[in-house]
Amino acid sequence: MIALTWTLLIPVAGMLLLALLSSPKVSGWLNLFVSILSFLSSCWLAKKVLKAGSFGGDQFYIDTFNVYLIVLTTFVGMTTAIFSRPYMQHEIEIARLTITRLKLYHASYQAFLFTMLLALSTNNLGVLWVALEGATLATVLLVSLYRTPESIEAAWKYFILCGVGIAQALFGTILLYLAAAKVIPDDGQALLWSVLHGRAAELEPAVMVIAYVFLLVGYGTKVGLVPLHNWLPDAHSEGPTPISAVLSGLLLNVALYAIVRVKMLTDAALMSGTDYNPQLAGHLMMGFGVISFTVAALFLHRQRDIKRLYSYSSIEHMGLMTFAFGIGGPLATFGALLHMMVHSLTKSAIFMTVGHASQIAGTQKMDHIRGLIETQPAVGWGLLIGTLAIAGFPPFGVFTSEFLLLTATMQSWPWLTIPLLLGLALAFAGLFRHLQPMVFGARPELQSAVYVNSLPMMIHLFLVLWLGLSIPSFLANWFDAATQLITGKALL
Amino acid sequence: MVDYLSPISWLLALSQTVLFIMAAPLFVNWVKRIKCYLQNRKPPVFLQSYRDLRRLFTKQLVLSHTASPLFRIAPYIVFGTSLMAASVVPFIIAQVPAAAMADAIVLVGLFALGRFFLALAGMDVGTSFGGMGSSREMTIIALAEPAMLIVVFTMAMVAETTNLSTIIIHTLNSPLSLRPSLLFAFTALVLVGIAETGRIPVDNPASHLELTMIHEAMLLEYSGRHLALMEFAAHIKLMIYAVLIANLFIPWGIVTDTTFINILIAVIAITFKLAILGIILAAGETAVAKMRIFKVPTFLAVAFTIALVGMLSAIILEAD
Amino acid sequence: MNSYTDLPLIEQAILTLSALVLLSSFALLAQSRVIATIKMFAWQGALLSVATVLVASDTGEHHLYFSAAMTLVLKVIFIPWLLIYQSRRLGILRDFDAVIRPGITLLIASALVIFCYSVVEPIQQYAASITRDAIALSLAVVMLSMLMLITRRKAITQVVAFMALENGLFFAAITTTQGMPMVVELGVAFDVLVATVIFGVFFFHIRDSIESLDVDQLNRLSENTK
Amino acid sequence: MNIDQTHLLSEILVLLSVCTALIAAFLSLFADYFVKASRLLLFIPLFASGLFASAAGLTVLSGMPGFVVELPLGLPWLPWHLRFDPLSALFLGIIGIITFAVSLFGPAYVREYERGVYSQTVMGVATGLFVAGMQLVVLADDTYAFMIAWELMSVASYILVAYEHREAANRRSAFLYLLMAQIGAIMILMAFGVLSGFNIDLSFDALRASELSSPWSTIAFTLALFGFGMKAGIVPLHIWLPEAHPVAPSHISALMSGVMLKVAVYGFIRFTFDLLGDPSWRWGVAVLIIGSITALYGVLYALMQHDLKRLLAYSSIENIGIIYVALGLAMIFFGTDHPHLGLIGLIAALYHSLNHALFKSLLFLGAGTIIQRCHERDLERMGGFIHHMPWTSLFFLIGCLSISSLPPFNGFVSEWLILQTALQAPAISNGILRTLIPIAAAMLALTSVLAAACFVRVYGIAFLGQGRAKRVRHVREAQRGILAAQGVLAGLCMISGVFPTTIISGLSYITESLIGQSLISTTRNGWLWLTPVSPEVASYSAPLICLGIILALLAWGVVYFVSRNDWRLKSIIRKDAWDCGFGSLNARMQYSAISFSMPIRQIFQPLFNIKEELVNDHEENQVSKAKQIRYGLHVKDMFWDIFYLPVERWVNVVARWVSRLQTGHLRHYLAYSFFTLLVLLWLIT
Repeated sequence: MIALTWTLLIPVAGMLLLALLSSPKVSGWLNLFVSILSFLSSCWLAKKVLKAGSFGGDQFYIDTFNVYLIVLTTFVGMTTAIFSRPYMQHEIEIARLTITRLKLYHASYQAFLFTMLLALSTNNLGVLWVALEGATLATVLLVSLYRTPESIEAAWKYFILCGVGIAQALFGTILLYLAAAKVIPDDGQALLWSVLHGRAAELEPAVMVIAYVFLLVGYGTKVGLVPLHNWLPDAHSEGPTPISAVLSGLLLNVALYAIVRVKMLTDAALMSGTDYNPQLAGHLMMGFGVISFTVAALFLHRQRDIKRLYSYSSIEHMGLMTFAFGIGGPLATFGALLHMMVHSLTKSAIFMTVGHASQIAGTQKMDHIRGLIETQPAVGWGLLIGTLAIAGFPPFGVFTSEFLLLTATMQSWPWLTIPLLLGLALAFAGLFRHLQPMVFGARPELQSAVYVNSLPMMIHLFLVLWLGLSIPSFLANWFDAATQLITGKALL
Repeated sequence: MVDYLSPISWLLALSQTVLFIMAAPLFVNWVKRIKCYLQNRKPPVFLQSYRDLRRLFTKQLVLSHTASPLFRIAPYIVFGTSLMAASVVPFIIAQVPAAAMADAIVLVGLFALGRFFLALAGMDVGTSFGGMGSSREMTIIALAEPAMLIVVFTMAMVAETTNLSTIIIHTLNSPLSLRPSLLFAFTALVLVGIAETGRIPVDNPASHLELTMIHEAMLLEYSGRHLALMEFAAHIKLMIYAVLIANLFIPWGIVTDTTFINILIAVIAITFKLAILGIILAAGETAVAKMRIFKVPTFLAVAFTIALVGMLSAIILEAD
Repeated sequence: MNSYTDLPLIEQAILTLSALVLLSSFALLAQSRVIATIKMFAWQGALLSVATVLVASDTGEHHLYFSAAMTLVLKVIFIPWLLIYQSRRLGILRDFDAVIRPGITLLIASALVIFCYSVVEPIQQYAASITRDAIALSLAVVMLSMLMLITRRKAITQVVAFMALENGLFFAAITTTQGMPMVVELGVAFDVLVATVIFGVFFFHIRDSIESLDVDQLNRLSENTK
Repeated sequence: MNIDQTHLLSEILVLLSVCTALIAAFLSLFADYFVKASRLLLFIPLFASGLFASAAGLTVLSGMPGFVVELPLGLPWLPWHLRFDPLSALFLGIIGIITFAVSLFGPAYVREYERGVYSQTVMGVATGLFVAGMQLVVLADDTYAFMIAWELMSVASYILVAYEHREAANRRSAFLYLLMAQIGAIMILMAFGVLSGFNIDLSFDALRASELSSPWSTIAFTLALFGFGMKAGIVPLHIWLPEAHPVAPSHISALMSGVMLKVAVYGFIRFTFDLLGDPSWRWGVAVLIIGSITALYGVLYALMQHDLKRLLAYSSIENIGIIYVALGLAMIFFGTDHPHLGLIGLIAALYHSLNHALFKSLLFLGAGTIIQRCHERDLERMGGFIHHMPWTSLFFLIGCLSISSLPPFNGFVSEWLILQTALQAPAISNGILRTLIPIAAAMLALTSVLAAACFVRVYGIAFLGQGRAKRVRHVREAQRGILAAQGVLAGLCMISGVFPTTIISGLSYITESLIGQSLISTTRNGWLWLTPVSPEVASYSAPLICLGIILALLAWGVVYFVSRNDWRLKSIIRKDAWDCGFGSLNARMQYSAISFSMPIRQIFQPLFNIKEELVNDHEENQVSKAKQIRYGLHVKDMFWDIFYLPVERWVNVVARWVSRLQTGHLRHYLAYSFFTLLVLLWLIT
């Protein structure tokens, strides 16, 4: 419990400090420092959970599933902080930003991390909702940080769409509460996930289904499921790159986490009822997943802006995970959990290199980004290798998880592998037709290397590589415990 | 099955090969003579081609400045290959150990080897005639080869082997029967042979008109003993095809158990067959004119079709 | 088997109010002037807070009084005032804003209401009480405000629609479940507050970037690159 | 005891070969820091790796046992299984030999890159990983490890193809290559999945054990056929091959054409004969037809090329076709239960894989030598190399003879075996097959002669005659290492051509382990006569024919010697070539590559997509007085227009259509969410 308190308090403290502190140099370091601290405390938390098993009071509940995401969140938060320091420094130097905005940036960065951790660690579905809404509010100002017309527009769309989505989610939550209130008299307990999960079978199916639909659409908007994804590329492309990295790497995961939690309840409720297909929740997720996957793969082909390109690839991968969670079953869930991790790592690494690439070229238009390998090998190769990884080439972890997902799909829905594989090929072509001219070719005039701290990128890619070559046993057991938690069956 | 290692049989094989080579120029000259008779020209003397060869052998060598070593090695390899080919063809005696050295397909391979060097030699000096000759030669052969192979297939289906002497033995031992497959195969083999040995209507060995020659174009730069070897090789090749046609389809008379009298009969028989073939060939060459180079594919397509029909009839009519 | 008349008077009053709320969101849809829209929004808020008070007295949930007060302050006074103030400063107070003719909108809206009833039809557990009708009503309110979101072009009216959506949610919360746990309500209120502030900030940014509040002009970021 | 030791031996050798390859990759990371030593960093470990790999191959092919190990890598429930059996041994041996030769060739060849703009590190790392990947593919014994190794191979080779990335063309072909590789890999993965019966246990043992219903097994086979065929380059999936292979550095092209295609063949054999088991003859027919078409198509297009490396790439397609023909025959005979005949086909396929690896690498290295010496890839500007680099010319000649399947070289043996297999068609009762097989064989014969024509053209144009461009007239002989590499390969071509029986006895260990039978060649002195079926049916004695050739050469030597110092034979005199009396015969009047292939182009016209351009700018109104006349001819692969461009167009259209979703209008987006909600609510009620 203490570990948890620390994990939650450190970002808050950091947020307040950074809001006050006005020296850009120091704040960059402080931001990094705070992130490191919260990562350490989350590791501590994870250690306790893995040793003692899931624990928590009525407001907070930590089990293997969300502690895994907590660690992932703080880790990516930390590496992104490493990356963001020189990056934002450069932005200040080229006067794209003012000191005050930098202050805003750092404060909201920590605020964002806090909301993420809150959403993950809370036991109360209502608070979960609040935290996700808070995440929107924390990031919306970051998206419009540059105050360009595009960024304003992106932020506005992000705000309205996610606001509406989140509102739908709230309606779903209310219905859930309604259903729960009948079963659990004490209305203080009625939204506590641990309590609900215990008695989910008694919840009224009819209400749960409607609630689930609202929650799915609501949180699905944040996950970026087609056709609710429209805010995502705008927000990713217009905000500062570290934000794109954490949005892709974390926010989407957490929203998906919320959906999965609700799905577990709905499944249990539908099991009890007779007049609904017990797989209904899963099927809806699979539908969303396949549509998102294929449509996003097609979107990739017509991109002009490098960050839009990779945000569409994020949509594609979220679709894949949603699909996998929809299938259910130990293998698919295991794969989905693994995919969450490798996708976050890879995608944030890619966004880091993308940020430097656009700094080198001075624009995000891919037509002007050329010959990276010659201009700055670290960035060029980083981008190439990262993209290879995200496109699912072994020996990177993305291949492993996609391999598992495909196997799971073949087991339960053989004919669904065809759209998946088609989507994979399409996505690959879509990525590489844009990537090759950017990384290869001669170095353009007037473009020169920028100061790059390629450490975080290398850490991420190395981890992904490691996961591809072999999954360490403690991690495998961790995932397996989470899988058992979600599906009730262990894989190993 | 003959004993592969008995010196006697090798001796016989050797002498037969020598006889074969000696007979080759004679056969060519025989065809020339018949043609002359048919065209009311004065025929060359009987041993004319020997004289030509001797003359060439003693003549001085003239090489182009641009000729490379390969140009000088080629004649020997071409001759060597045709020599080997000759040694595996059952001429007088059906079962020679050398026949085991190469079956029908290897025979084709040997020709191909010789031709490869011939064509290279044609391109070595770097005149456009040589190149033209090689190009045309390779093209025509490429089209001839499938037909050839189908013929081999037909034979192999009938005799269940590609070993030449075994085929002959099989034909001898099987009761006299009129097989359509063999008939077609025979015709196809004749056509292919014409193409491969460069006789009219595919190529004209007598012509030295630049635009029509094929085989001669490749030899254009050769002189002296090189030319002699090349010519000799060509003679042997023609002879080989003649003997193949004669012995594969009308093997009677060939020696199966080696006695002096049998050998005598065999010699007479083969001479007779070759004489007839020569006459047919000469008559044919007199009757038809050389065709344009791009008519040749049609000619060979016909050969292929005939061979194919032969094989099909072997499969359909004679399936046993 | 119950009929409406068996219900206690206060519940009848609540249902009547709910009907009025629904009516108000119809009215919101029908409005096309900015100022009228904002005013109508304020009225809806007022109805809500009254309904909240009634529910509170009916169920004796005391924290509901608090939420009623919060609604009154936020949605009846503060937000409308802010919106009016800003739209006056932006000089769009009397502008028209409707994409399709109100008549058609209303037709669609009524169709939606019927659809909502059919959606909640299969719920048996609450067939006895007023809750199911309340669900249907609040669902209808939510849907109508989404419809309004789609049919409005001005940023400011979109915000109104957004807030109306929040109203619908709040309405659902009090009528169906007698309010949420306190934590949640506080959180919701907080979010609404922050949201409003951020909206306020954005109006001016948008104004600066496109010289109007017409969100249809916010279409730089699109894939339609012929 | 003794068994254990031999077992240990092969294990150590394999381990060493893979490790040294990886070490090469690792060391090369520092290549850019020590430019002088960069070549050693890469090629010394690679050399070792090659040696170890070929040694390991030899041990098992000479009868020592292989091994099976599990590595603590991969998935928790599916560790990496490695297995070293005769089949792997053969292909590991092939990889080893070619790697060995390449590492001899490389140091001198890559020297010019040191001065260039391209990084040594990239080349080194990619090469090391490429070799290691190929070795792991043939070792892998479970799907996961196989796929990882397979894709490692693809990606590494992709980076090598894109190595000279400044040319946009190279980038395009690299992209095409990687895309096709990816699709192929996906198909292979599917094939394994189907074969496993959608089971989680994907080790090859489980796949061997799995029993499939006939439709599913056919699906699995089809997927494997196209998946591996994509890499092997069967028509119409070959399109990437002539684009990708030529643009890589030549020693890499040698590895790709010589070895990587074989790895694909390995995969196909492993899948069909080992994992899938008892192939049906219908599949065999499909493979046979595809193979024949591929072979003919490849050689015809090879004849049309004038870029030397492109030509070689197309001829690789042809040889893959030949291998597939052999495999098809084998499957047909196995399917109609004549295993002893199918065996010959299988052996022929394996044999031809070995041969093609040898001579195609040899030829690519030769092409590399030319490129390194005079930076020229276009046949139309070459000529007369035989005068300047005799050794290279000799080795290249041997390569040409082998690839044209002429006795007594190795190409002939394998093709002879294939024909022998085909000749056994009468054994089959099914009349259709009995007709089909001979026709396929006839196509094969046509192919081989066309191949001969093709390489007469190459050798005659490039090495004989006179140089057509100024800069090829004064080339020097290549460095020692390069010659050594070619010499080794040429020697191996000779050996494997002259002693087929020894090689076949090695290959029959493979058939032993796959089918449980081996070829019985019943003659006394088996080494002298190769009699696959029985001495009566067919026999071929490579040694004797080789002897004949040697005698001919000796004869020449004698005559040459005698003619030196015998007064009776008059000395040779040199004169100009005959020029019809016009005089001034020059190099530009030689027969050109285009004109050489003209008759064949005429005959097979419908198969080509020919663009001719004739620039003839002359004084106005007097056509005869031309200032300059330029003639160009481009033969485009017809499958572009038939298949690939339409697909690309289609994808773009769909993408544009989909991208309309992102209108940029907020209200539309809200409408999406609204209607999604409505639809879902409607769905659940």
